[in-house]
Amino acid sequence: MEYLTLQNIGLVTGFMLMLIGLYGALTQKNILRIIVAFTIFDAGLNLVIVALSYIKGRVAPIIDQTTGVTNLSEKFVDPIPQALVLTSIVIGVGVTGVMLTFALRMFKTRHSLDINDFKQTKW
Amino acid sequence: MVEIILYIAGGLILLGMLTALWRFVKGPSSADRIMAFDAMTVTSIALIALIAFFNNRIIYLDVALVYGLLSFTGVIVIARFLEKGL
Amino acid sequence: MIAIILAIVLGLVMISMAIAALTAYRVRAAVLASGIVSLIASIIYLLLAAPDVAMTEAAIGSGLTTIIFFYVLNKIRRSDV
Amino acid sequence: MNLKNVLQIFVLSYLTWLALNWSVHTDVLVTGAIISVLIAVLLCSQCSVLQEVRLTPKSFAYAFGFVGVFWIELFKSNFDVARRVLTPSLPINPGIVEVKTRLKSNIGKMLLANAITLTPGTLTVDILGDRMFIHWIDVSSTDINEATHAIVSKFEKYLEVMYG
Amino acid sequence: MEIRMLIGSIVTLIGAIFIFLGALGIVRMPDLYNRLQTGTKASTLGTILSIAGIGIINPEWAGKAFIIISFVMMTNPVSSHTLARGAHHIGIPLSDKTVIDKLQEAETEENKEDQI
Amino acid sequence: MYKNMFIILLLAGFGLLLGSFLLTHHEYLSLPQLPAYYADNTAPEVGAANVVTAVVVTYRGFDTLGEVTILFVAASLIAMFLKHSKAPRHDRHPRPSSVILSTSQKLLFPLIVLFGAYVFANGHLTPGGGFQGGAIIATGFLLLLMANPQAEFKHGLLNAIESISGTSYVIIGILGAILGLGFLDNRFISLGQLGTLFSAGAIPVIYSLIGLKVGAELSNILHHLNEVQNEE
Repeated sequence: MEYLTLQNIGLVTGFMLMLIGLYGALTQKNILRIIVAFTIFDAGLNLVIVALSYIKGRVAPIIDQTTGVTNLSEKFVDPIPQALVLTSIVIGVGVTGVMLTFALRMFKTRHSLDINDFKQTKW
Repeated sequence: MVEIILYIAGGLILLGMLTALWRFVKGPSSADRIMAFDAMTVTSIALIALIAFFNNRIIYLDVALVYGLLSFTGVIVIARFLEKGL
Repeated sequence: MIAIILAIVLGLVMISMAIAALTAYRVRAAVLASGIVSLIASIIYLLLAAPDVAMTEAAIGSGLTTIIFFYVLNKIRRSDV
Repeated sequence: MNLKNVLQIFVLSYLTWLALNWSVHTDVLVTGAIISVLIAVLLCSQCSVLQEVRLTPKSFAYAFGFVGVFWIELFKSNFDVARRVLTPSLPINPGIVEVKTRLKSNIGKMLLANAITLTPGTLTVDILGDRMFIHWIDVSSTDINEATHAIVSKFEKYLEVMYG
Repeated sequence: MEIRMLIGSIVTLIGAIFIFLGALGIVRMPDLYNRLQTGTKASTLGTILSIAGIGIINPEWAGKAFIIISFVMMTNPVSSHTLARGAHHIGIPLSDKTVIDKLQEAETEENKEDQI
Repeated sequence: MYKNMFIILLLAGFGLLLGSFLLTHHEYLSLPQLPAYYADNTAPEVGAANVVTAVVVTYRGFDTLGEVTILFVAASLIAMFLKHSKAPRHDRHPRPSSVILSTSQKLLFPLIVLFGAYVFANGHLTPGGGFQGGAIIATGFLLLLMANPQAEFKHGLLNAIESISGTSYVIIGILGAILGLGFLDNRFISLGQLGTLFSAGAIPVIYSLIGLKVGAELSNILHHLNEVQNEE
């Protein structure tokens, strides 16, 4: 029962999402489905990092009337992983956009979405 | 007393979300799935407001505000995709 | 305690939606399922006391990523897309 | 670049800004004024929609009447639909009917369609000119005039004064 | 004080009940248009009532709650309308109980005029 | 066959790694040294109420600069990939939108842009900031494209907003280095009182510039994607 904390639930969910996403990226044939699996992997990774920063009974690192201004290091959760994940999500959408346009370009040249049709190194 | 009523409300909202999820899994056409997605986003606004109340932080309501203003664009994009209007 | 039950239910939904995204017949259903994964992830971020990340996930992960996917799917009209 | 239009967009944005911040400090007022002016001046060509609003005392009174009627209808039809959902035999009688509207302006049509859509039981499917096609969960009449009377007219008489 | 909080929580509970009924409608109704009617609309009213209840419990939150309610009421009908229009255009079927479909007739009339 | 075995082995190994991590890790009971420093000293040193914003903009400002650069590179790559598959406007025949959508777009567009401005101007007080605000502005732009897919937009305006805000961001960083204590330091403007809109020195200015830049970049991506030839 002592294993049933919010942090462990977040970690287990994130790990499961990462495994599912990795499995999908390795086994799918369709390029678009591979990209979907990548986004799922991304979501799981972000969830793991945020869950690692959580400390039981503490509040979000934003000062307002309910927190006061003293002894903040004993009230707040870790802010650094949150800042990292914030940047990671924004970069994730950029990378997804690049992958998708690349897939679109490949479809326009070959009229196929199967990853096995793109084995040549020069096209 | 107030908290117990709100717990029951939260349970009902979660149950509603799961019911909408059933339509998402089953939905015969894409439009049904999109509708279930829309219902889940609208429902999650209420869930976020309840979480904000239990944590006693007004700043959490900003997240609900984002969902309230932006969730409809996703539905519009998919609807226009279906009718080939993109 | 309530938060833990909520997190367990939402986590189970997330995992089942991720599996559904891999097994769906059409790509558009897979994209919608991954959108639901993002939607529920943002609620879990709120439970984990990270409202900044929740807002980013709401605006970008659940909104813009799905939108860009559908823009590209619009240009690739096939029977299985 | 119409001055009335710019002023209306400015007032709309400024009120929204004040409600979002929910404080009247000097810095909030100044920043809101700057941002609202930028939005109104730079983007006003995209949003010239409020010009059709009539700004008379009568239209304000009718706006309150519209909101009141709308909320009453919302609750009434919600309980009606809840009863239908809970009945095991599912007593529905759906269909798409055609109604006519007398409203001319675009924003009036939009508000009418949104009010119809937000009340459960009726859903605007399409608009072609002044013909509106409405999905109705309990079709009591397929005639245009009777359907118009049953669905549209209770909102229309308020909107007609506000927008013409 | 106590009375106000009780009223607020009961309003939230009514909203939650509406959300649940709307979700039930999504599962039970026979075709897409009826599901849109019961599901999305009832969920919208339920969300509005829930947020209004939260705003009644904490009066300092009333401004934000009002903004959320007005945004939801402005945006939600637009997406429902667009979805219904698109679905009718690509020919998602209506249920067997349907009495009449005037829009179909209007579209076929237009197509005839085009052909002539 | 060998490939499947390899995949299964890889997944099993990865799963074992994650599982052993899960069993051996211990939850922190107090913050480590660096986060504790940030949590205690953000209010007196930087003046921001949101510690995450202080970390993103000031303490780890270089990372944010790099991130904005990555987003810029991504937008340029997308423009380069799609350069040859653009279609002239009269070749695309999207179904026109209804009166309701186009009218409500005109009503909602200023409100969405205003909400984006609220999110990035209040980044140091509430959750949110430049990236979220930029995404919201891009969504408003998307609504414009939805209501009228054939509309003519000037690429020049978006590019100008992007480059001007990017240059100003770097200039403010250098100003911080000259007048303050280091690159991207926010204390060359007075800090003000904690919790008001004009506080935290240069953080609101920097985050507004980031918001404009991110919004222009994401809008640019959407616009490029909109112009590609439709497949029949």
